[in-house]
Amino acid sequence: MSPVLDAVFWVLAVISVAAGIAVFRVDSMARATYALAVSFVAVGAILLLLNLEYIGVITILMMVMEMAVMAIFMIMFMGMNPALMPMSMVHNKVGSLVLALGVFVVLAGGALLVDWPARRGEPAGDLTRSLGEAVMGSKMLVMLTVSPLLFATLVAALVLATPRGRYDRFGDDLRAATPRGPGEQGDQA
Amino acid sequence: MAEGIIQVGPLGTVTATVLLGIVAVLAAAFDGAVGARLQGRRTLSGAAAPVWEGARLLRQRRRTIVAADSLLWRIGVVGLLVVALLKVAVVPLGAWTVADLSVGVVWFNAMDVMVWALVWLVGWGANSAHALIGGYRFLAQALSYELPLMFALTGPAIAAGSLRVGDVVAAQDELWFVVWMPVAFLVFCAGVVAFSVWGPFGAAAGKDIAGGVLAELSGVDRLLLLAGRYALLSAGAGFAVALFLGGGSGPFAPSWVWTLVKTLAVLAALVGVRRLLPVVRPDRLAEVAWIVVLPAVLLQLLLVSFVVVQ
Amino acid sequence: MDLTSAVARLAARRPHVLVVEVPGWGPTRMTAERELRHRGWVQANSPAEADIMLTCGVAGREFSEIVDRVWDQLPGPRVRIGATDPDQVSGVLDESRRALLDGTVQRVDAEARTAVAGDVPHDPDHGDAGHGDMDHGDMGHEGMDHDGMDMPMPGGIGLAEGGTDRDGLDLDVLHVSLGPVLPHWPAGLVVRCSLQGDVVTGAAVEVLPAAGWGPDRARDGAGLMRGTVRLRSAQYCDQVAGLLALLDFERLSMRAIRLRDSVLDDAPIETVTAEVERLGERLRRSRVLRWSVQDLPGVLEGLMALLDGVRTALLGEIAADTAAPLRSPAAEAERLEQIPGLITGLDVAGARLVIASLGLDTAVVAPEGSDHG
Amino acid sequence: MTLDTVLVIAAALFSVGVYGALSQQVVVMVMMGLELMLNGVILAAAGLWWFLAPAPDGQVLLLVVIAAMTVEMAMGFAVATLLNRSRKSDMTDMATDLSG
Repeated sequence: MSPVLDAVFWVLAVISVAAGIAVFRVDSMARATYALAVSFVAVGAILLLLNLEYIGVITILMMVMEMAVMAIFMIMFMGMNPALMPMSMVHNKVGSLVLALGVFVVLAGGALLVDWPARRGEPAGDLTRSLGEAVMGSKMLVMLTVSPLLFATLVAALVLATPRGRYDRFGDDLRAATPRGPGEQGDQA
Repeated sequence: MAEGIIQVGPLGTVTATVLLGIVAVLAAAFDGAVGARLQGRRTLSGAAAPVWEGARLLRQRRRTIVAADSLLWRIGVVGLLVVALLKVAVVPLGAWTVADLSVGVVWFNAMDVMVWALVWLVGWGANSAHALIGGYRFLAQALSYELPLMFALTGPAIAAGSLRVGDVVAAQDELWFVVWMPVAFLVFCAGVVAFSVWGPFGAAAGKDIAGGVLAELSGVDRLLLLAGRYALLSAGAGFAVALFLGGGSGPFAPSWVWTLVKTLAVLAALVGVRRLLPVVRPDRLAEVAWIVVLPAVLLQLLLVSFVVVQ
Repeated sequence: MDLTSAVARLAARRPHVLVVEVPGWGPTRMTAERELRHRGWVQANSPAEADIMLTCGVAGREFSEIVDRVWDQLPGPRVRIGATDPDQVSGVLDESRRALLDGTVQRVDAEARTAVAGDVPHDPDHGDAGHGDMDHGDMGHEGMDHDGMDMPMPGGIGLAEGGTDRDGLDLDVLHVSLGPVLPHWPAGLVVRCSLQGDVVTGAAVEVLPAAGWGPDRARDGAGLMRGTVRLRSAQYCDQVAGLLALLDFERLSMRAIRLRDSVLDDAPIETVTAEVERLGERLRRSRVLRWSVQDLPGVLEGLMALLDGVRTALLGEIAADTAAPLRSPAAEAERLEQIPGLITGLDVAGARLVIASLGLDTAVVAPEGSDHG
Repeated sequence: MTLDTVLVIAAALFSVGVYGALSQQVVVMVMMGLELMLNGVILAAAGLWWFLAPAPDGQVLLLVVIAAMTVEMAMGFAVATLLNRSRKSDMTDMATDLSG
């Protein structure tokens, strides 16, 4: 590893952890959400350093998208002004802090103390292609399980979050020309 | 590394930046010229608009607004230009490219998702109702255009069997992808217009909300955002050329000339569409995007997959 | 120093002008718009964008206060001008450009502003009425004072409160004033909306009066327009253009604007009616237009009715009826009262289109201190 | 950049996430804590994969973690919406009982 890349790694590492801490320290919900997005982007960039190009870019893509949506939910549901307002919405701060530190000591200690085995095997020439072949070949079963799971999630989330079905919107025989908006006349019927 | 693609060093990055700037200014000049014609003034006076507007915004002061989240606001304002530059990094100019990533197509996609966050931040940071509504509108619109756009990007990648932009260009030696992927091409172009907050997909900066995300911007901030919009359009046009229009292939002239010529042609069409179509409200867009456009792109992908397997 | 003045000269080639219309001064505003178009200047959408603020007409007390606050939002270098008669427009615009280039004037203005900003720490009401920044006026936030937290409010801005909404999510309510300074908006109209997200959940309507009757009103106040019916026709045409501009349908809105200007320029009636015919045909044929307002009942019909008004008013001219009656103030007040019912439940975009399709004429609202209701 | 450093960074991210998930009162903030924990998991998995056994199959695990994150977020948003609708509350403390 060249010194330049090493420096890049450390910068990204510091950014990712600092942004992660900022999530629970800043006063604004928008800032908290986007701090998390920065943390993800930094980790995605570290993945790029580890030659995981596809996974790294996908992480950035998905997480930025997710945080953009999350910001809306934060502002919608937090019972607080989304402006730059000092906020403290924590319970059991000390206990959580102690526990989190404990987790860190155990994990980091483990990482440093364990005698990691030597590297086995060499990475494939084109990692993205090899990933595609794994997904479509030997590990197909994994993806076959993941996709119905994702679909089930979509359906379940919609069922949970939507109070009204399509019959409420399009009438008893689904015949209404335009869907009724929520809260409009006849909605409760 | 793909055959025939040369990665250029730091100097190339500077060249790419300058080139993007020139193309973006040309786009602004073209838009000004079209506008002037439409208003019945001399075309040339409209074409000079970017110079006058640039000078005007450089002279104008920036605003400070009570309780604005300046940090996030400024990130959003500067971010669009940065994202456009990062997009251009994977667009080949003839045989040269700044970064020939093995996942160039996904990289482009990741960068246009960044626009989600940035436009919303511009709307959010200003602490103004009109700007915030603009930000919300953009996210609502993004939920409609992003999925069709992703699938439209997938088409050329499947046909070329690679996510590397250089490979995609090389795979079009015999036949440009636009010929047998017209739906994907059109959807991609619509996606470019949409993530540039432009024309029919410019509801986030609509006149009805006093300019929306632009409402509170003045001076350099406004200049950066407007430039960012044109730069995004330019980057999108360049990528459309690489993905669907055979990159630099063409007779007589060197390939970089062809890339530029094609890019400018696509860009002119994207810029011009603004005057031709009314703005599409995001709630109207959602229905069409999910019920008509998305299945159409999926059918296109099915066709592409069939051809590739054959 | 030379560079600065060179930049300034370039900048002043294409200034952006925020045009504020006071009820009753429609013709002045239309003339100003035409003048801007001929010069290649740009009409600003918001005060932040503008270099020049042009007030057409004499605003009443409340309106003036709002215009003052909007003026504060111009970033500068800035020039404030006014016109009360169409003939003045060209002159004041020339003058404003000179003032925009005048380094001394601008420096004095900038220094005065810094001084004021130093004296008054923060104006929490920062331009809320002007073009609808958030109205943070609702300070009653008892609900948030749980756990004895006494939170400082940044910039003296209170918290938004939740309220029942159509999705049952108890979203925050924002109080936003639409108007009176907003592009393509009826002069002086203020719609105070409660917004959740961008959905209007409640509205109250008001027209901010002028300080006197506009020049296009007969001096006897009997509801007659001065001069020809051309102004009336042009006004309809202006409203068609405004609605199309809200849709950002520039090719067609520009056609309507050119039509409006030709009406004002005393073009022959046959030419005008022929163009109205063609434009109407074009609008009727436009499927994309029909589709984009499909979910808003009455908008397309309103647009067609306005276009029809252009011709009907001109036919009055053929009948040598030089004084076309204005709408009666009572009828106009009734239409204003309908607005909250029409826009509640729509999003802001829909609400704007619906209001524009009504073709309101706020000029009939009596000015301050007049006896005419 | 060695395996040790990557793992320490991942552990730090994970611990910050643990702190957030335990201490925050608001459902969406708890979700952010969980996300941060998974962020650490991704980094650790990537590090282990690259430095120990860079076989092609290992990347599939990362895809699965990302998919898990998506599922977590989608369900989290749905539950937050439901809670907000039924209780007018987004606090975890107020959703400890099982009654609707």
